[in-house]
Amino acid sequence: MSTISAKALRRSMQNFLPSLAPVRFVAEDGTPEKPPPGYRAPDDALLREAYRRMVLGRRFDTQASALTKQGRLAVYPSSRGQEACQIAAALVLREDDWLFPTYRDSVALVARGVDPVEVLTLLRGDWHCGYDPMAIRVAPQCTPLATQVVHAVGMAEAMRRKGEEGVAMALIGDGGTSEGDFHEALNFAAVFASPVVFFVQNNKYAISVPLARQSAAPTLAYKGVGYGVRSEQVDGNDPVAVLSVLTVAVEHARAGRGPFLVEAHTYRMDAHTNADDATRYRDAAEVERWRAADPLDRLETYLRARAVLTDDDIEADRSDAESLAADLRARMNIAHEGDPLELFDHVFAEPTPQLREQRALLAAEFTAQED
Amino acid sequence: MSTISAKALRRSMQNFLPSLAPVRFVAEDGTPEKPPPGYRAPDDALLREAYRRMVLGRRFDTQASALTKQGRLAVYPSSRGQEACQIAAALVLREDDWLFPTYRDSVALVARGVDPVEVLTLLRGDWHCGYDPMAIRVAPQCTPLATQVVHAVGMAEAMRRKGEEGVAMALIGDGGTSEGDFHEALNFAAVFASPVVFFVQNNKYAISVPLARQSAAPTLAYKGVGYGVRSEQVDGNDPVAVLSVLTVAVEHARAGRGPFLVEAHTYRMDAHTNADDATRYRDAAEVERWRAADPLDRLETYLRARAVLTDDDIEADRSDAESLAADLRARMNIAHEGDPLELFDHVFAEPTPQLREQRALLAAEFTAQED
Amino acid sequence: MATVTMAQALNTALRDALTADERVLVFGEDVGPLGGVFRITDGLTRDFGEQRCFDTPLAEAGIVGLAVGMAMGGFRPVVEMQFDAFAYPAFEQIASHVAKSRNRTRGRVSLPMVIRIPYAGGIGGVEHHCDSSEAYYAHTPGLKVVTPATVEDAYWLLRDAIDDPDPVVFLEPKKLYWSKQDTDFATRHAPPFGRAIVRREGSDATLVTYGPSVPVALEAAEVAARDGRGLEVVDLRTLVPFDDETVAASVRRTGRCVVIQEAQGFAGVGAEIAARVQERCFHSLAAPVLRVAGFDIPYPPPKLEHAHLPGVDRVLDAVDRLQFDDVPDVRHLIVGAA
Amino acid sequence: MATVTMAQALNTALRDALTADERVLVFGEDVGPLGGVFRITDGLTRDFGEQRCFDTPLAEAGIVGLAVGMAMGGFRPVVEMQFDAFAYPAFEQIASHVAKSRNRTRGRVSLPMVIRIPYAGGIGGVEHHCDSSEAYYAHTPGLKVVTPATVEDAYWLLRDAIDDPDPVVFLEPKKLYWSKQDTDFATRHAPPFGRAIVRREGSDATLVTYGPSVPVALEAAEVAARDGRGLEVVDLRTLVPFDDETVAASVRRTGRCVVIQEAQGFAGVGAEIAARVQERCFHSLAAPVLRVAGFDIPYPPPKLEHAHLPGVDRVLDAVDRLQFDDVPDVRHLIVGAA
Ligand SMILES: Cc1ncc(C[n+]2csc(CCOP(=O)(O)OP(=O)(O)O)c2C)c(N)n1
Ligand SMILES: Cc1ncc(C[n+]2csc(CCOP(=O)(O)OP(=O)(O)O)c2C)c(N)n1
Ligand SMILES: [Mg+2]
Ligand SMILES: [Mg+2]
Repeated sequence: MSTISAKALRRSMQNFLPSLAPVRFVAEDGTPEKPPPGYRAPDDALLREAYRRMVLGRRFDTQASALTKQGRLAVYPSSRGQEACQIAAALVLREDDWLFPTYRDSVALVARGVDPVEVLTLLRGDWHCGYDPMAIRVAPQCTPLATQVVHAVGMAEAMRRKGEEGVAMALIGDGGTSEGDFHEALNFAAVFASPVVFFVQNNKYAISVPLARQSAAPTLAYKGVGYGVRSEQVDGNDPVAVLSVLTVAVEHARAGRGPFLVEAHTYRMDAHTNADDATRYRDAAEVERWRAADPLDRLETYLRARAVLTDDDIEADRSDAESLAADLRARMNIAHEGDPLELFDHVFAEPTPQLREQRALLAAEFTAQED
Repeated sequence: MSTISAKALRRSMQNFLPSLAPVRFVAEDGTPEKPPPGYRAPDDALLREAYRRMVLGRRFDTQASALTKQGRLAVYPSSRGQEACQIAAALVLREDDWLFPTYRDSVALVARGVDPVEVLTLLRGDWHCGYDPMAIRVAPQCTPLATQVVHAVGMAEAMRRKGEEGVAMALIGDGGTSEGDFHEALNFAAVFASPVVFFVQNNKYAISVPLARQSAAPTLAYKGVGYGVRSEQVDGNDPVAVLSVLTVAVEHARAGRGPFLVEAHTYRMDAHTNADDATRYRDAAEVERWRAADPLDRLETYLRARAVLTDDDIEADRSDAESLAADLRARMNIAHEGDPLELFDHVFAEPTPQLREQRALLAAEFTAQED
Repeated sequence: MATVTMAQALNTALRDALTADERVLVFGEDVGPLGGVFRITDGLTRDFGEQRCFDTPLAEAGIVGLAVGMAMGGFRPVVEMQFDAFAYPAFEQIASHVAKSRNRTRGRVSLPMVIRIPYAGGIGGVEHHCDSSEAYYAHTPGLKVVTPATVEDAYWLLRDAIDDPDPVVFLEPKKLYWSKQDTDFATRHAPPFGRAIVRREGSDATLVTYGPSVPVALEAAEVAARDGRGLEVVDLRTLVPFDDETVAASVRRTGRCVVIQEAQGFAGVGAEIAARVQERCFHSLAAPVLRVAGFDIPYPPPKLEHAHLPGVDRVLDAVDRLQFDDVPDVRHLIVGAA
Repeated sequence: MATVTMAQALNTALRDALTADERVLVFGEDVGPLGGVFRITDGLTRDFGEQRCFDTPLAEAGIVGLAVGMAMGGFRPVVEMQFDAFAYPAFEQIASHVAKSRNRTRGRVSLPMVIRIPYAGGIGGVEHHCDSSEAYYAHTPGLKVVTPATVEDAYWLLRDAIDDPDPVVFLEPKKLYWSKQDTDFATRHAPPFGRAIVRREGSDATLVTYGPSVPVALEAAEVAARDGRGLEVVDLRTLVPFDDETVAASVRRTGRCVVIQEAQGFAGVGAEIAARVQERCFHSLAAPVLRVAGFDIPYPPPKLEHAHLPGVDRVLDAVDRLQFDDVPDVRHLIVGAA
């Protein structure tokens, strides 16, 4: 009856299934590998730029971690080790595309062009996200897991329905894929054929919980199949591969061919946040093994071998990175409290009478204290 | 790195993927078909029993629908056309297994042995499910979509952890698979290797919304793949096939090999409930087409051809069905109001002081009215 | 002027909003060809097309989350939750995003959207179909919460809600869907969004209520009037923002107050009203503010609704008790939510 | 006797419950090897094994739903929601199943389970990590709602909650995790579950509060005492069941009452308390019951917590205002939740 035919089913399955091995262009030692068909290497200029952003990104990340020790940030979730993913996510998007990041994606935001201080606004203890999401087309970094993924579908639908060409990219972690909202987002996007890319950074841990306790799927990329969403897996520490696969994904979505799910196999080198103690749940040896897969080293070797990157380039990038860090330190060292009375200003467009009363009350308290 | 090998991936995929066409033993015209390997036909005695239960089940269903017209039921969601699924779900379970049904699965409950009047207790306007779920191992029929599926996983885990051999079967509709709880249930079950069977009755509609608006997956059976859950699709109007596949699924779960997802392709012949008007969203022609796939007719032809079913048998089943209906009418015609004061009794094990006060207040009102 | 039901008024409001503002979109479960289980969206897909009114898969968190993204993208989504209890799966999206977006972006990402929820009881519904969930939303800062009690208010408050720059939880009293009024929507008589209204004047006591309980209060006032007692009835219309002025002015005048709500009493909106009234009008009060509310039990089944719902008798009973001393006697306590 | 933190007391309570009753199970996110983000489950997996304390995938509805099934299957699950706002995805499971199962099975399927939630603020947490969500649960019939304020109560109330035949939402005030008390758990001094306790006696006014605000109330009472004013402090301990007797007895004695809560004021538990107190003690009251609550705003960021949280000054201020007339003057209104 209305059941799909076996032939059609086999064909449609082939459309959804990811590669059997993660897509890879560059081996861990930096030597080239043959990628599967359908993927092109990004051009050298883009790779050069990616390298630069990765160097800046990593410096930003270590600086932010350092700032937590000085109490300048309330908390910081580092993405060290995930730079290939972070940078690629930003670089494959156009200005009119949208990014829906999580708390761990600060480096992607910096790469997208958000002022680093604004990126850290929430984490330094303000109640708002710092930047103007509408202006730069980056949603506020999202903490409630997987909730942002549905927003990305909504934004993709908004763009599609307005006849715009934009694509929305939703970032999510391996753990986040367990949440119901992830499922609802994939299903909606598939049914509406929304121009959205779901980019899973599988960094192997959700705080302390390892992937094996999070999912029994062969790989997370297989999560697309049950929705009819085209899926792919990629070596998340190979910047060339991540750029290549995400480019295909974004083009697929932009061409109106529906959503695309990408799983990047990567690793969270640091603890979950500065407040976490990763030795309680994982071996130092495991972390060491992943050090050999460092995405910066890998790209450096690869680009040097192709003579796209010189010692001078590297020197220049490092120096830019130091400037970024110095600037960040300087600007973050200015203590910032915020005006308590502003707390009432953005609850509604117009404060309710009750909020006006409460504001007046707080103002009166301050006046009394000053007296 | 910790990524699964391509070979292992291919192998593991084969474990999860459903058949390319729905498993079928009997064609629509009642003639036998060759099923895919791995599935055995149930023995004749079971098929004979299944036929009997289907006849009883259908009569129960039409009687319940009729009772709504007389105002004896608040609402009734009919499962006419889905008898193969309803009966098989009950018959493949042992006494110590658990069933987690939805509002549409009254016929499965009757087949499981729940007193028909108790099955209809909630629907006739009582606030409780009528039967004792613990005694008969059937959870209260569940209305909030997909929520029961997680409970089934919990029960399966409870049995597994107590070293019992029971299996939990969760029933769910095609629409319900879109809810986040469905996803969380499948994922939990896969990670814990829980002895649970997820049985999706894909009756093509969620109230008015057709399957195509619910999912873009090639078939709903593919939803298991992304969790590493073994999956199968079956012709849901072929009682022989449904019994066969569900038997495999239950055995798989009971053997400790983890959860199993079965999608049955079937059809909701009636409107969503008596209160719904299905002509607003579907053609009479479509319904007519499905009439040809009637599961009772199909099993009857099949069993007659095999000489397992005689005219006398059919006569006897019909007469039993009429008795069931008459008994139901008689017992449902006794008006039943319930004692309002009992409303306070089961909120907590011991009513709080506040509930005691409220109970006293209501009792006082009644006394005042009597005066 | 024509006789219009509340259901029709809501349908007309959606039509007029879809016509007036092309950013308005309607979506949810069964809102397309079926027209919604209560037919509030009847004909919208036919008349405005699939693009403006469409069905989604079944997933309430998904529906609200989708609306968040679409509102960020410039649309004004009006989503329907099929029933009160079926909005609970969306609670995280509502509490952590819908309510907070403006604030956590310092005003840059506002989310003008309306979440329509048929709510409360009185229609013989089975479990999960009769919850009065207003307190969950009213307690969440950043949400406006509205519930109309008349056909005209249904139309105008829904129009206001759709035009509002903030997210609005729009609670439609199911049992009033078929209530009727002679009206047209050419000229507005309804007071502004955010203002309560005195539906009936009286000088002996004030009944403060909203949504499904407004007709109950009016009927109680009618009965009381026959006994020579003048009850003033205040219909809140919007629970957030709350109109302290109208409520307090009335209670200061009458000196007595009974709050009526269908929802279970404990920590409900009625508790807030009682607390506010005594805070503001303590020295004008001749008696404690009493509440008539649903009991603190899960919503009862159809045949026992009558025992649970705050009805005219219970309201009049509470009024009768508005001037006692405070001996701890059970007759003394709030009716229904003691 | 040893010096014990509240975090240790909770850990000990879980250990003792796991030892005493083999049906008790602990699960949630990161509760295994990590010991929970607040280390409340520290060492449980090591000492009781994977079978008794284990990590789940990230899915709060899944965790609560799993607990429902396991409770039906004879276990007594104690689940942890990682933070207050991260329990919202489980809201449907909690409101539609956990709270209602006993009722909708006429007592046959009870769900003895505990949902532990670190809640409220005062620890400099970022957004979604500081919500005071007690009203959502307290308003839902069928849930017991508990929040300890002392180390001893943390231990005994958690033991009580685990032994309770009904589902209990157990709210742990984050900022008190590191509070200390000299105690051992060999003999019980804590009053029974369901009873409030007078933590300090006084005759001029009653402060009614719970959880994280109890120490604030006690400090305020200490300061007031220096000024010769005797404030009685009532710690509710369980919000549901609510101990009317203790509260009303105290207010009848003192004639004045201030209610303190961290949560945003509108339709919160404080509203319920204020409403109940004036219902029961109206003629004993010399002044309106005032509330000191959080503002009706999303929880503010770390550096501005101080402006939001009901502190000693605001409590004393409210006490100072306990005897005025009812001119509509802003100083008159409840502090923080006007
Ligand atoms: C709904 C919800 N539940 C729990 C949390 C607490 N939490 C914050 S991060 C995290 C782990 C997420 O892991 P993953 O998705 O793999 O992302 P990663 O942190 O590794 O980037 C958890 C449990 C949350 N933020 N939201
Ligand atoms: C969480 C939730 N949302 C909405 C509903 C209202 N509702 C009841 S049945 C139904 C359709 C379900 O369709 P499906 O899962 O296919 O099951 P069927 O009715 O076809 O058996 C809907 C939307 C509900 N019960 N629960
Ligand atoms: Mg991770
Ligand atoms: Mg269906």
